[in-house]
Amino acid sequence: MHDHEPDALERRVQELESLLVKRGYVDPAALDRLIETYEHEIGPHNGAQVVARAWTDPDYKARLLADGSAAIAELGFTGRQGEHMVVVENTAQVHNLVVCTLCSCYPWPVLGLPPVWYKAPPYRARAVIEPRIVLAEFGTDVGMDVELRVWDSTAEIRYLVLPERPAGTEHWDAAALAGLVTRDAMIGVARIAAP
Amino acid sequence: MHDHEPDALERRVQELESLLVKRGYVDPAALDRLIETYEHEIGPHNGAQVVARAWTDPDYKARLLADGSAAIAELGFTGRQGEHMVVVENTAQVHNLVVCTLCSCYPWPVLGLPPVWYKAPPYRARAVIEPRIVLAEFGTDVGMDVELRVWDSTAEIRYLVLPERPAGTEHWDAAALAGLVTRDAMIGVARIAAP
Amino acid sequence: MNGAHDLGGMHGFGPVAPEADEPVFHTPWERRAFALTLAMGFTGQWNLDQSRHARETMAPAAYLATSYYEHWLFGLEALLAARGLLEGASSGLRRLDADNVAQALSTGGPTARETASTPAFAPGDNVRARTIHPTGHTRLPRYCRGRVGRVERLRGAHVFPDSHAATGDPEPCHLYSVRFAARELWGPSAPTSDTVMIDLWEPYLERA
Amino acid sequence: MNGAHDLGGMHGFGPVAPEADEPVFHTPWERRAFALTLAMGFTGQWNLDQSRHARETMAPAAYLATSYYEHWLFGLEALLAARGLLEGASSGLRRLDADNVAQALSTGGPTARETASTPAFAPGDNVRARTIHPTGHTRLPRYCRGRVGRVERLRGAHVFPDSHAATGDPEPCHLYSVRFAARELWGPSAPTSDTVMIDLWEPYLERA
Repeated sequence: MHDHEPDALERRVQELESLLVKRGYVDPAALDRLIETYEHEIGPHNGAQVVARAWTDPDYKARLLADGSAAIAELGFTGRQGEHMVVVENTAQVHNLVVCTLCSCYPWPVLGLPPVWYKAPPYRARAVIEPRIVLAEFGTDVGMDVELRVWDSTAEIRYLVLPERPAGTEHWDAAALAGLVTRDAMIGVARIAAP
Repeated sequence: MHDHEPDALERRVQELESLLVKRGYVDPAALDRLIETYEHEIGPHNGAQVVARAWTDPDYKARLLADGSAAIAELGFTGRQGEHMVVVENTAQVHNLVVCTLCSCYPWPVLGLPPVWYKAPPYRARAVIEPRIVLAEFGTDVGMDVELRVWDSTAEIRYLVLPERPAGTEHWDAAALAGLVTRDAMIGVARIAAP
Repeated sequence: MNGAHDLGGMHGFGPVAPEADEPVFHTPWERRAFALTLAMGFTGQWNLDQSRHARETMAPAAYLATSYYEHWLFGLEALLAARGLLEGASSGLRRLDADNVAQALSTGGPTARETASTPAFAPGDNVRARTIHPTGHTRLPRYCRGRVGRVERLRGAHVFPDSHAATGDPEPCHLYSVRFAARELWGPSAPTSDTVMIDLWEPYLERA
Repeated sequence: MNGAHDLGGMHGFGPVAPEADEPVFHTPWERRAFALTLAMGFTGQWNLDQSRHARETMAPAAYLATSYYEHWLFGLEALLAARGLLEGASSGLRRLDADNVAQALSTGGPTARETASTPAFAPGDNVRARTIHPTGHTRLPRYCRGRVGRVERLRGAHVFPDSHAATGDPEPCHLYSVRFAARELWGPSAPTSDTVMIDLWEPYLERA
């Protein structure tokens, strides 16, 4: 059942798909549409829009921190694996970091599907017990005077980190700012460098 | 480094042995002697002698329960992985069971080398959290009015279970009794059936 | 269950290894295994907690040696086998058609539920994560069991994963965001400044 | 370290599988790996706790997928590499000769040591296994951390594995046989009649 060879996995999945299609359980066109959605449409550029809007619109930011799901839905990002969104803000006092130790929960509507490292044992094991060492490996140094707050997504609440706006972007508009926002910063493993 | 193929493991160990012999670190004849010792000389028949003696000699049993190492040494069983022996007695009130959750510590001088199941994850994982289910799989039923006492060999103390003497052996001598005593009974996963 | 999936606090896995310019999927089979899992999820033959639990039943050595989508594939095959869906065609399964994908995804599957019960705890309360070791699916990580935290926020009532996975019963329970000091979880070597926030359902908690 | 070797209380490994008429060794390489490990142990280049720790550093997936003697082989190779003993001949290593095997085995390596300190705990004392998560070798199983037990018996002072593995320093510490109620370890589903006895060194314990 646990065949590591790529060819064997390709065959195994092809056979499974053929059978499920033959049984009438799945529509192959729906599979294509699902793949297309997450491969090309939904991704961290969604979350970047949320962040950029929050940086440039104080009212929006207040709504976002008060009710993440509703404020994110204003921008059209809703649904699967983002039904219950909570946005946590990085400040000079608090640095937030998100992990799912038990599986790999991740806010799909705003970040797309998670990268392999987020789902693999090292991150899931270490982010809660030695988060500062993990952050250092990402090149992110958090001072000991800053509360490092790790969010373990054990329930259906999904977390998005609102990173600190980098210096030197005071006159940038939301569209330009969105271009600076990285996936890693919205997970909390990185900061956004000044441009 | 983790090659599961038997041939690859044979080669890997042969090469390692050749190198260590060439370097002068090991004496191949000493390896043979070590293997011979544990393959043919030291084994559960040693522990069986200890148990049979305890069943037939109340003074010895008292010494055995008071100072396992010394009483076992009386029969000539000493040394490696049995330096600090403690003998625990099964009675109508207490059933003892031995495990080493962290590696596979085992009282070599009296039981020889441990069987695979004792060293494998299922036993090490389950013996402390669901010992009664494990015992049931061995066909050993321990009543809920009996204290089930699991010994996790986390230190260098090694445990030998003194099983209950089976009924119907009142007139047997120590040599005959030793023939009834099983390895599993001295680990605590089994009782000794009446003959 | 205390399975290999419950990774929080484990040592020995080596460094986190980010991949430069990582693609969404690495192989064709990953794409299809992902989509098949989502599409079969829409048939209503199992719920999300049951599919998580199916992945958790993978043998520990295999779980740790294989990739995320191999876990998914294993879970999907296990559920199909358990429901008898591979042997012969079952009728009456909901089918996700291509035209409905966008709508289905944007609706999602909220787990918040109404409940008549009042929450047992309020923000500021000290609570202890219970020392329990359920053999079935649970979302109470081992590393917080027995440890004391403080309720930060009520999250409303949500489907309770333990019962949802075991019987399909959603048994909604109040969910709390609980703050644990890193020192409480890991001991005196942890920085005093660090905290771990865990979302925990009421049955996982007792007053401390 | 919280490694894959710390198996107590884990679920998901399936049944215990005893083998009928099991031989002492299953293959020729197992015999030689066993004997090489013992013989190299006598060279004095590492101690027992360092050899245990070397096995524990095996990657978790590999540890769980391989047999006991593969762990030994991995540990032996790791120690040889760490001590630089594979690159060139080192002189001055003690060598175990065939004639000395019987004597060496029957002597063994006792870990009991004299110590000037008096034990901090006495039989009957309630103690709590500390909530600590050492990253190096330790013999404090995860499943008892934070739990309260009762000292049953003093075992004398013994070499302390944590320091012995880390630096070679035996730092003898008092060792206690501590009785834990199964319910204290596992929660209310455990039988009231069941107990787990764990040998724990003084630095692992605090008064409860």
